[in-house]
Amino acid sequence: MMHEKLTMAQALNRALRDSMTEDESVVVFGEDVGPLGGVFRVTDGLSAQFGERCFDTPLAESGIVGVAVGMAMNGMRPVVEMQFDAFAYPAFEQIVSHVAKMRNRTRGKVALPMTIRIPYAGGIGGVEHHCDSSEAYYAHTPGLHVVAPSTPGDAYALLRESIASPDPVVFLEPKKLYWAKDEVALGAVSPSIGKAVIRRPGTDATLIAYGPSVPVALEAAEVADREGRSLQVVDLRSIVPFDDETVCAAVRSTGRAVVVAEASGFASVSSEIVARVTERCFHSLAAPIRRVTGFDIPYPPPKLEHLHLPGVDRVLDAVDDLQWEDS
Amino acid sequence: MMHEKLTMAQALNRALRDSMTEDESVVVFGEDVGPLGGVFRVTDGLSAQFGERCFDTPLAESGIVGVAVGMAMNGMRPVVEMQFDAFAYPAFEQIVSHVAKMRNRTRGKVALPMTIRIPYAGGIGGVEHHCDSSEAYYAHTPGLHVVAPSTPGDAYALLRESIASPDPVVFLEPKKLYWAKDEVALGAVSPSIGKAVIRRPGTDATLIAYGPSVPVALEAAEVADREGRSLQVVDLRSIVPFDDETVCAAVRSTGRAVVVAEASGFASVSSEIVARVTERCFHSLAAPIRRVTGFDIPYPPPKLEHLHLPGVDRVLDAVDDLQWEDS
Amino acid sequence: MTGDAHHLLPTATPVSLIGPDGHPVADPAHSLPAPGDLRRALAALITARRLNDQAYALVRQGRLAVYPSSHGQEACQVASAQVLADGDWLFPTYRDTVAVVGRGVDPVEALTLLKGDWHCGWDPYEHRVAPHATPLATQLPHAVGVAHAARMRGEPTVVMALCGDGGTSEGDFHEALNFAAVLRAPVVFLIQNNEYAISVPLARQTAAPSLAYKGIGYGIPSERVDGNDVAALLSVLGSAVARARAGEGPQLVEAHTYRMQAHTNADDATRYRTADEVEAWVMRDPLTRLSTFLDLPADDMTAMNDEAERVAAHLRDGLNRDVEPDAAQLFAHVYAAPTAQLREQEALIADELLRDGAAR
Amino acid sequence: MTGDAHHLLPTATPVSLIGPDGHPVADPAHSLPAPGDLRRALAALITARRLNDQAYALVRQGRLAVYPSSHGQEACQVASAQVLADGDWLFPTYRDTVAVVGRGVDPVEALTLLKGDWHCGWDPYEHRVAPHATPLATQLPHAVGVAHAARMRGEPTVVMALCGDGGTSEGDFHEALNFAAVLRAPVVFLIQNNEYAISVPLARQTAAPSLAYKGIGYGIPSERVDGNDVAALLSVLGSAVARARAGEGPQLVEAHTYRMQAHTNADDATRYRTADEVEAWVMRDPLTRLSTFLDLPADDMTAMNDEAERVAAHLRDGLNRDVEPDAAQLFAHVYAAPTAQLREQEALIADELLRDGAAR
Ligand SMILES: Cc1ncc(C[n+]2csc(CCOP(=O)(O)OP(=O)(O)O)c2C)c(N)n1
Ligand SMILES: Cc1ncc(C[n+]2csc(CCOP(=O)(O)OP(=O)(O)O)c2C)c(N)n1
Ligand SMILES: [Mg+2]
Ligand SMILES: [Mg+2]
Repeated sequence: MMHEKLTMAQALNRALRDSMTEDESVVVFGEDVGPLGGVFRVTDGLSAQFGERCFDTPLAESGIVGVAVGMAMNGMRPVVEMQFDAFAYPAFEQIVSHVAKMRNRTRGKVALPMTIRIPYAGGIGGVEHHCDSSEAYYAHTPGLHVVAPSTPGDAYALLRESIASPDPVVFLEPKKLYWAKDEVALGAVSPSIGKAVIRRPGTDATLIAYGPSVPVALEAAEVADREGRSLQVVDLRSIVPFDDETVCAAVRSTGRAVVVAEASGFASVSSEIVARVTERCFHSLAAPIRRVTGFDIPYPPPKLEHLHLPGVDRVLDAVDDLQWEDS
Repeated sequence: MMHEKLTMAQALNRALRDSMTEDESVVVFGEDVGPLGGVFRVTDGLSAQFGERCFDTPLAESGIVGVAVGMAMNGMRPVVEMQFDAFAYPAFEQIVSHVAKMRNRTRGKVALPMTIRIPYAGGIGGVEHHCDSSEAYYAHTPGLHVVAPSTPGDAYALLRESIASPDPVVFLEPKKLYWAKDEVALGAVSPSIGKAVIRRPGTDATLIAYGPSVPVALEAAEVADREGRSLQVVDLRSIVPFDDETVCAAVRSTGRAVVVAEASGFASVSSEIVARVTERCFHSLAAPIRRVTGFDIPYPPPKLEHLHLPGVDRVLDAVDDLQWEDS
Repeated sequence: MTGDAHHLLPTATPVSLIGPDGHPVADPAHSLPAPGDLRRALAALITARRLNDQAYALVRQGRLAVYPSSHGQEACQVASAQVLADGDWLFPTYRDTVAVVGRGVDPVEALTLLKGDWHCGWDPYEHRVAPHATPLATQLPHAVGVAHAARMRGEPTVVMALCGDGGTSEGDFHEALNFAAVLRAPVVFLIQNNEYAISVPLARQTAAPSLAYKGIGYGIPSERVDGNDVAALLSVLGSAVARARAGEGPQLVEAHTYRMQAHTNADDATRYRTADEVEAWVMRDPLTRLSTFLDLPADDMTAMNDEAERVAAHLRDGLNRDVEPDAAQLFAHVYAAPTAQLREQEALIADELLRDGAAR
Repeated sequence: MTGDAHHLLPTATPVSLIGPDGHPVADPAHSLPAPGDLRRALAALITARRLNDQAYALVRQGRLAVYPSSHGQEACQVASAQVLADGDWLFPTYRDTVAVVGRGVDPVEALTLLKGDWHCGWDPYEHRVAPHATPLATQLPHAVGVAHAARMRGEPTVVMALCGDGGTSEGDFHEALNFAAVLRAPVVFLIQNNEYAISVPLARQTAAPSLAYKGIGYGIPSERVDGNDVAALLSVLGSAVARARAGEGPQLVEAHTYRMQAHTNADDATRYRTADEVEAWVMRDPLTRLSTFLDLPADDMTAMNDEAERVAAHLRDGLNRDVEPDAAQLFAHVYAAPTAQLREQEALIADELLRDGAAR
């Protein structure tokens, strides 16, 4: 296995390149993914290398996803890019009513091996519609897999696995982590869809996070450590399927937990995590699980986003709130 | 105040008629809402009575909602009908990116007093795309109010209040209750958006439900009563804003709770209810709150829907599971 | 690039080759299909009409939950299937049972959705017929994708994509035509303009001179055809398929027809149209028109009617058979392999059914 | 209803009244606007160009987060604002700062979004300018709704709805034009075809003879105009507005222009187009063309330049002033009155800020 130090954007690019090289049926398309290489350069060089297997489309997200459905029905493995989170909403009907349901509709006859890449979430000073954390919409929809990497290594592995998957995957790329650099294991990948990972061991409480919130959780754990509290950090990686086993074992081991996520909290993935972990670990819990999430407001303008996003202090406040006997 | 015995469909029709009579700016439009009176006859007679204030549109849901946004910007109070739950998805971008955000975008300068009526949920033997419980998508989106009546009386009151509201309301009409008949108080209505109501008193456990699940919860309580267990039933009526006060007081009074909802459970309104009630009532709970929801599957075909929908037995099983000391 | 724009426009009146009276109509650009093709079409029309009638009867008997009839539109559906080669694809709407059956799908399988047993009753790959799409116009981008995939692999596949007049108002109609044109995908878009979208008449659906005038806005050549004239349909759709197969890109055809019955059995058409209006279309019936023209010997007609009866009987038998609902099906096809969560949920039902069984 | 369909088609070439060399061009259907109108347009063009330059400079200085320049397209934007009456509405895109300012909105307010202070900086009712829409084409149905509401009340309002070439591919473009046509809503749809949607050239956006050919598919009369010729724009848009106001329903205008700079400062245009291609358009600059034609005395030009400088200075000053971020704003406008939940969440931030303050 080869290792290389890559940014997350580069790791994703590499995953696309390696998948296209290995499998002729992989095609990449969307807005500006051709000569421009995508607004985040994730598809850089693909149209030069693969010709019409990576192509620019008209500006119409429902059309992009709908055409991908048809190509997937007919032997291809499309990987489409939605330029930004909120610009996937025009494709919502196609995603919910077809991408998620075609296999079930046809009793397994028609599979849709397709990947919908969505640069998502905030923290980059983007204006309205460029910062939505839209995972709940997809996670609530049966029939989709929903993943969100937090490291370049996971980005590579998860994207390769998503493209190879017989099921459609909504692939959420935390924009603010595109430029984060790390060692990436290239080549054959071991399965990580459906598998959460413990990013940091800890004994006092468990922080549960995914995508852009993992670095926040890790930093909070670092600070807590200095203050004498040992926080465990679980990175879900995969929202659907959800890894109950790893998450519940982690929470049982500490008896306290905080969920950290950028999305508005109401009826969200965070709600689900609190609900299902509480259902399963009730008697191991010393305190109710707390959520640190974006507020129930539209994503704020750049100058105010720092107030909205779950930050280290807010996470630590929530940890402090977990009814410690000594406090 | 006048009272009349009406079906829910008639009560909704009456609410539209009374609102249009009272306020010139109320307009009703959508697919087949004119001469046909809507596929559920909720707009029956309105085009005859109000002329062009109730009109059929081209078949395009994004256009319908988008045009309503413009009319609401310009002094009207549009009430639009999406013909069925899944047929509102083409309008998702308009709903999420504009309906929900216009007021905030303009710092309160542009309000959107509009109501999006959606016949929703299952239980009527409808084919695919006609039975979705889509409330989570809207409830997760800040800026929308989301309500779902369970009685003709509430249907009338909530719809009149929604139309009069300065905020956009997603108005979910449980299809299977359209023909349920009950006494309706007509005329001036007292506020019920944001207010849950105790439908049945009880002391042993609390059932929390809304829309189509309320009758199921009531029936379960009835059966339980015969078996010697006293179940309280809370009808949310309003999902957003959520009535924490009433719900938490109810749960605290019994110490046990089951949430009943048709929608798939994952990352749903049910998850939110479990999460927030647990956060707030943790030490009053004798057992983790249980959810009885639709499974995490696409809505099944008519012949199988009875297996999917939360029924009385499944609710009672969940109640039995609430770690009763005597069992 | 605008010099030859006008060739993309349709003719001012729909192409017709056999008039309502059954007499041939001269057309400068189209000739009558071969007699064998017309005979095949007549047989299919007779079966189609019988199928529509049978399905309606089955609704009344409670064997079908709902049926959107294509009575009056059978010519469009018969022709759209007949012009395709085996390797081609058909993308139907919910009203296109006749076209689906025309591709070789068993009528019982074709009506599985409307019976309530499952969402799609046939294997889409067996006859290359997509599951019929309920959300309007959403099947059109799929059709483009199937065509584009085939073209990338150098296969000669053509895709026939059906859509109603109402469906043309949806954004997906627009996006699909545009993608097809830009990708030069071999798709024939056939609009069955039956003058209504449930209760909404064409005049409230569009202010265009006719729906075929939408083609030029995408750079797609467009034609109008009498949708009750199967000869004209075979000719116009046949050449459209040929052009698409030859690499000339997508084609748009608008067929002018009429929905003779209510939208579905659940609809009350008297609320929005008059009996007179419907009556006027009886004179233009696609079936009588072709049979008048062909004027076949009684024996031939009997054989065709017998075949139609056989198909109807098969449908009746098939739909009268009850399929045992199988709870496991709920969880088996959500993903390639059920998630842990789905396995838990399946166990819950299994346990319930076990206890139910024990209680019985 | 198809007899007079062809009047809905645009002319084969765009209308032009002043050529790239600054000389008048004869046109059978359009005459030159009055000299006063052209002078007003020139002044606006000069200010517009200055505004574009100033905004770009402010990006480099970090005072604006991002700026989508309309350098080269100023004529479209100036004309679209100038042809409107006070009671009319403008629906801009993110690239239409110049048009927004043309309606009377303070440039500082016009750039609030791009500065990052708030999503929309102006009161949409003050000058009847909608917040500029970021999700492409979504503003077009809003424009139709505003127009239809006005029409229902018998008001003479016309709505000018702007959109890019890329935006025409979205479903909402289609649905908006169709609704407008069916409702006969007084909307003028102006497509600024600047040949690119970020990196995607027109040829990958559409295979139509030109975007104006989309009109006929809705029954909307359509025109093509040279988008760098403000005289032609004033004439064509002026008559379109007049026809819409007279009750003739929606109008479609495609202006052929070019985006001289990158999509925004964040874009790298060298990846997808050549310097030569851009260079060729310098010759067609809307500003030099009109000033050559008008050939005003030096004093007049100085006055116009001074005014442009004044506006630029005002913009600079305004954007150099920092607005104190106010946490309460996050919760104040989500609903007419904050929910109990939002009050709780606001309290959380207030508490954090209090503790922060105490800690400092
Ligand atoms: C997206 C969507 N919106 C609404 C509906 C409900 N609906 C079913 S059929 C129909 C009318 C369709 O009319 P048309 O396209 O003309 O087809 P026809 O029924 O006449 O064959 C409507 C509104 C739907 N199926 N999908
Ligand atoms: C629905 C949607 N999808 C994608 C984007 C991202 N995006 C912003 S501008 C742009 C190109 C728009 O091109 P065009 O309509 O020609 O306008 P121009 O920028 O040339 O003025 C894209 C793809 C968006 N804003 N909205
Ligand atoms: Mg129709
Ligand atoms: Mg452009």
